[in-house]
Amino acid sequence: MADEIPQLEAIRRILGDAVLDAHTARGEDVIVIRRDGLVESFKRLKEDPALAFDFLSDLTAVDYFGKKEPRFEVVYHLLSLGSGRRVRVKVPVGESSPEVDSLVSLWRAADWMEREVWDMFGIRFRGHPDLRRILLYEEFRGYPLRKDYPVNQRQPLVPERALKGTFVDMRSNNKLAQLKQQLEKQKLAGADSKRG
Amino acid sequence: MIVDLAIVAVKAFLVLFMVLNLAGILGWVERKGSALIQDRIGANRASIFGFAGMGLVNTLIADPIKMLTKEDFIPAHGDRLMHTLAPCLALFPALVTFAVIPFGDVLVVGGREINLQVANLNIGILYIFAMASLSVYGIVIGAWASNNKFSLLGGVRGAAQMVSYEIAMGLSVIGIVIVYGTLEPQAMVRAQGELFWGWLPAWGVVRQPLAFLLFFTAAVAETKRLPFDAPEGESEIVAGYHVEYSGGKFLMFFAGEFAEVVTAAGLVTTLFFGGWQVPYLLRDGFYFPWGSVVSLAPLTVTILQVAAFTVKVLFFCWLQIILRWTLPRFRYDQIMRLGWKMLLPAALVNLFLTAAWIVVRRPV
Amino acid sequence: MIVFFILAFLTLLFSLLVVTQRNVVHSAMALAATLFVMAVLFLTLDAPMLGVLQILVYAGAIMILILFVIMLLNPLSIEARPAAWWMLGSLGAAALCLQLAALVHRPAVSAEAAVPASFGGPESIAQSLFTDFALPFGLASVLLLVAIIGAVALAQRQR
Amino acid sequence: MKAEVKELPQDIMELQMGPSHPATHGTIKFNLKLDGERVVDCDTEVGYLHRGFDKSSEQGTWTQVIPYTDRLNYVSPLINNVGYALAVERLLGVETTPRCQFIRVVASEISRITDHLTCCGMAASELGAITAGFYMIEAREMLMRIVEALTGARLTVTYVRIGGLKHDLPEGFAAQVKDAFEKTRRLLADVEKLLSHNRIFIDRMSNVGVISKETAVSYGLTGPVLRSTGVNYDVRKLQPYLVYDQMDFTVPLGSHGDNYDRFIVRVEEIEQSMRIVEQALEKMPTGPISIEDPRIVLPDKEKVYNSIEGLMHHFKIIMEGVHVPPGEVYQAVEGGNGELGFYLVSDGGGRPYRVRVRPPCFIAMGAFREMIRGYTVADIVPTFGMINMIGGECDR
Repeated sequence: MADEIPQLEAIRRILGDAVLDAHTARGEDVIVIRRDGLVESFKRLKEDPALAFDFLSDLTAVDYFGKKEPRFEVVYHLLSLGSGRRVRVKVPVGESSPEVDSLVSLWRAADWMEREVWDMFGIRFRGHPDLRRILLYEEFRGYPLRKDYPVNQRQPLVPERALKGTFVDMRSNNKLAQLKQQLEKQKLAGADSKRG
Repeated sequence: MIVDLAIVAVKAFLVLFMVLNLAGILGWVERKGSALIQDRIGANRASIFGFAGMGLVNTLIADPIKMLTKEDFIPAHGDRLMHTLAPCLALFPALVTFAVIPFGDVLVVGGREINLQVANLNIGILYIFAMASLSVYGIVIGAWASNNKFSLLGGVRGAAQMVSYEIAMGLSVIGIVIVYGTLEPQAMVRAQGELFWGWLPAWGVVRQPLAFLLFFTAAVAETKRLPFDAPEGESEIVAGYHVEYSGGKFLMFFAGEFAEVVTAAGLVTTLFFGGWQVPYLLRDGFYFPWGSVVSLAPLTVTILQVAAFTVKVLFFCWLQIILRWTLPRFRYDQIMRLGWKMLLPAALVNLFLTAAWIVVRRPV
Repeated sequence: MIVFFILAFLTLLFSLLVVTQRNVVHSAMALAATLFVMAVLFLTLDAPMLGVLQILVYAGAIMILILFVIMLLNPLSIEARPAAWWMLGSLGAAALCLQLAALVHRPAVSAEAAVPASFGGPESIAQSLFTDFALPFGLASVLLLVAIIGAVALAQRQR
Repeated sequence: MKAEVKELPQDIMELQMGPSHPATHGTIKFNLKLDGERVVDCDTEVGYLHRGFDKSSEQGTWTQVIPYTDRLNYVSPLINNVGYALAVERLLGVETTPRCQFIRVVASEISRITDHLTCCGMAASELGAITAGFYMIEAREMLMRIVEALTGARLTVTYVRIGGLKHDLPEGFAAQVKDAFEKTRRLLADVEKLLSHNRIFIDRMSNVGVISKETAVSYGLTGPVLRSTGVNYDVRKLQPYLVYDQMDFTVPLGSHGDNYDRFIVRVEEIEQSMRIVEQALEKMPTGPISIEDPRIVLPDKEKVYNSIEGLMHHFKIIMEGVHVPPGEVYQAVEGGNGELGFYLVSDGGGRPYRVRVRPPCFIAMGAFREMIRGYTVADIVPTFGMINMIGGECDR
């Protein structure tokens, strides 16, 4: 495990004590970093000229339910387009507060991938601009890729969602009438403010 | 009087019959033709006892039966009256335009002169444009009455496109009108029987090649077929203005489109390709430029002329089908750009040059 | 004569529909139909040029644009106009009726002038447009151009 | 009064394009906000084809995942097979035989050609150039027959096994490939005449869906979409797997990052892939197609029926699965649409603990909003078409 190659040494040097563990396994460099200051660590990995991991290849999570503590690991695969070096970055996340910082500010690819991890594992990403379920629907209960989610679990039926703008009856959508209503509202609002 | 009326009625019926059937046949030709172009077999199910040659006839019958027996669906929030009216409005102009297109010279039977043309209007060209301008109604009303956003988009696209291309089409024809000095289709066709330098038929395409290109492009755009099918754009806005149509009403839109193809072909033939004129064929036979003469009976000449007209029309129908299966679709704004920024100026330049040429040639 | 009466009746019917229909698109279509029937009326009066132009310009172009706007804005129910508008409208209608009655009363005007054979044909219309009425024609064109430029400018400012 | 009249009512039309729409093949929905025909905003909804690939994979043995991988990118299923098998083999710490590696290269590249042909053909026919689309589909059909001859199926191939292949190349395979490539090249020449130099097509494709180098990298785009911007990233070149380092091929690059460049990159890649297949077939070594390890590869039927060891191994692989030592691995291969990564975690048992796929087109769809904003509704068709979203892979 302690068999360090130059890349890992460089990472250790640059990230300092944010690195909990670094090793090479099956030809792949793996580092485990602290959850706090995550964005800062990734920023260094991305922007330090010696590392230049400018490409977020993959972002996912693994649930080590009953095998490891803390339970979750968020796994990032970074790639340096210039040299073709890869590194796997793992961030342990506990069950009590499944939250990590979002990387959307660094890589926009993180947007959808983080949404997927939220969808499947229920790990929240702080600072994500639009954290919604992505593959499943909003009414889905539970997080299916957690190991304690039974594979044959059935979901309750949900009523049809009244989506805004799905079917607009053009007759009710009378633009002139709308304009008039708006004006009336404004008038009312004006009257109210005067009174108040 | 009654005989005259009867003759007009027979002519009108004949033309209507021919156009509608040709539209139906084109439906089959398009399927088979596209299959030919694309290395496929194409429609081969409608056949009598496996005799594929009957496919044509059968498709003519099977298509309407299939369409007419389908459920006629009117969207819940659509406008029932307008929804029903729209397909009629789409089909009607395409059919009546053919009325002023001459398909033969004057035929003399028993001392009675029969003009092989349903209505001989002295302003036939204007009539054609008037009718063409009406065909927008079908699209706009159909799109609106469906109460569907996709069809609304299609309707807006269609209205803008057709109004724009009518202008280019009209201006390109004015050049031809100036050259012939008449608005009467029959007179135009007759004028195309002349010869340049004794051998070149003075067809419109020879006198006004640019006008032909502009007119043909605009005419294809008016039929709303590829590459100008942005109002339908089945992969973008599903089927555009007729997305909510089914059954008989869709059949009318469908037939209207093919009738427009036939009409466009008829117009191009009449205006630019000598209509019923056969090169060197005069009233009593062929007079070839090298001096030989083949005398023919008047009836044979008429038959030859009608046949020549039909062949030319079929050729241009086929050309439109080939175009449709070769080119990708324009984007809506590209269609507009082509119409306003290229066709319109080109038509104006053509018009100006033609007028200048006429003035120079014949000082008043 | 019978044809005339049928067409006149249709014209009146459709024009009444224009005013009475509550649905704007229906009234627009009724207006288009009115224009179309009037064009046929012109045809029966041996003025084919006028009839065809009526269809080409009014039914084919102007009505389409009106429909276009209606479709885009979709104002379906018409608000009730204040009584003053009704008063003005009826006054205008009454004035028009009076004028019409006066014309009908003195029908002798047109009968005197002999109608030339080419009357209402493309040549005579073009002749008068480009000689006698060249100035009004040009002025009208400029007016339309100004209107177009104004519309474009208004639309551009929205962006 | 005047102030009110000045403001023309101009509002945003919301249009829901999909999930059932002729252009959204693969089932996807765009919630569009339109200003006239211009796309102001586009919220892409995916997941209509979600069937729980990850979860299902955790239920079966390592080998039983292979059929699931067929259904990821079902337009190039062989690449998915190869990628998964490579990942498992790396976890096992074994390497397959040379012949197997060459055959895998051949299979992957044929799959890539079918992928690109489908993508380009569909995009063309959605732009109305149905004939060109049919030509490409015809070429694909020829290659599909090769795939069928090789694997016995057209889409659900399940050809690759952990440690080897299901069976060897069929007889006369090289001749069949040669014949098919000849026809494909002819058809592609036709397509080039019909499309690549067609003014309408160029107008529709170029300067549409433009994305810059930096944005593309930031969005994690890979494959033709990334290479169209000029970024030279191809897994086959950057981190050669199998025997790609022995092959002579170039990676076509675009420069504008628009749809036309993507189209051209794909068409060029078809030619490069054909070159790779031809080289691989030429260099094809003889020998076994699977490694000789009875703990990983099923023994021959003869051994199963005649020896107790054979029967035991067969039973163990079928019932318990291949025992993969604990650990994790990320194996990327160049899929039809970009970097197809398999991140596997093993807990030492016969079943995978976690199977994660990095789906290239899911990530590309994430950038779709960026690509389409400011363009028109009609531009959605080519832009979406050139991303080549495959529902099975995007939604898993």
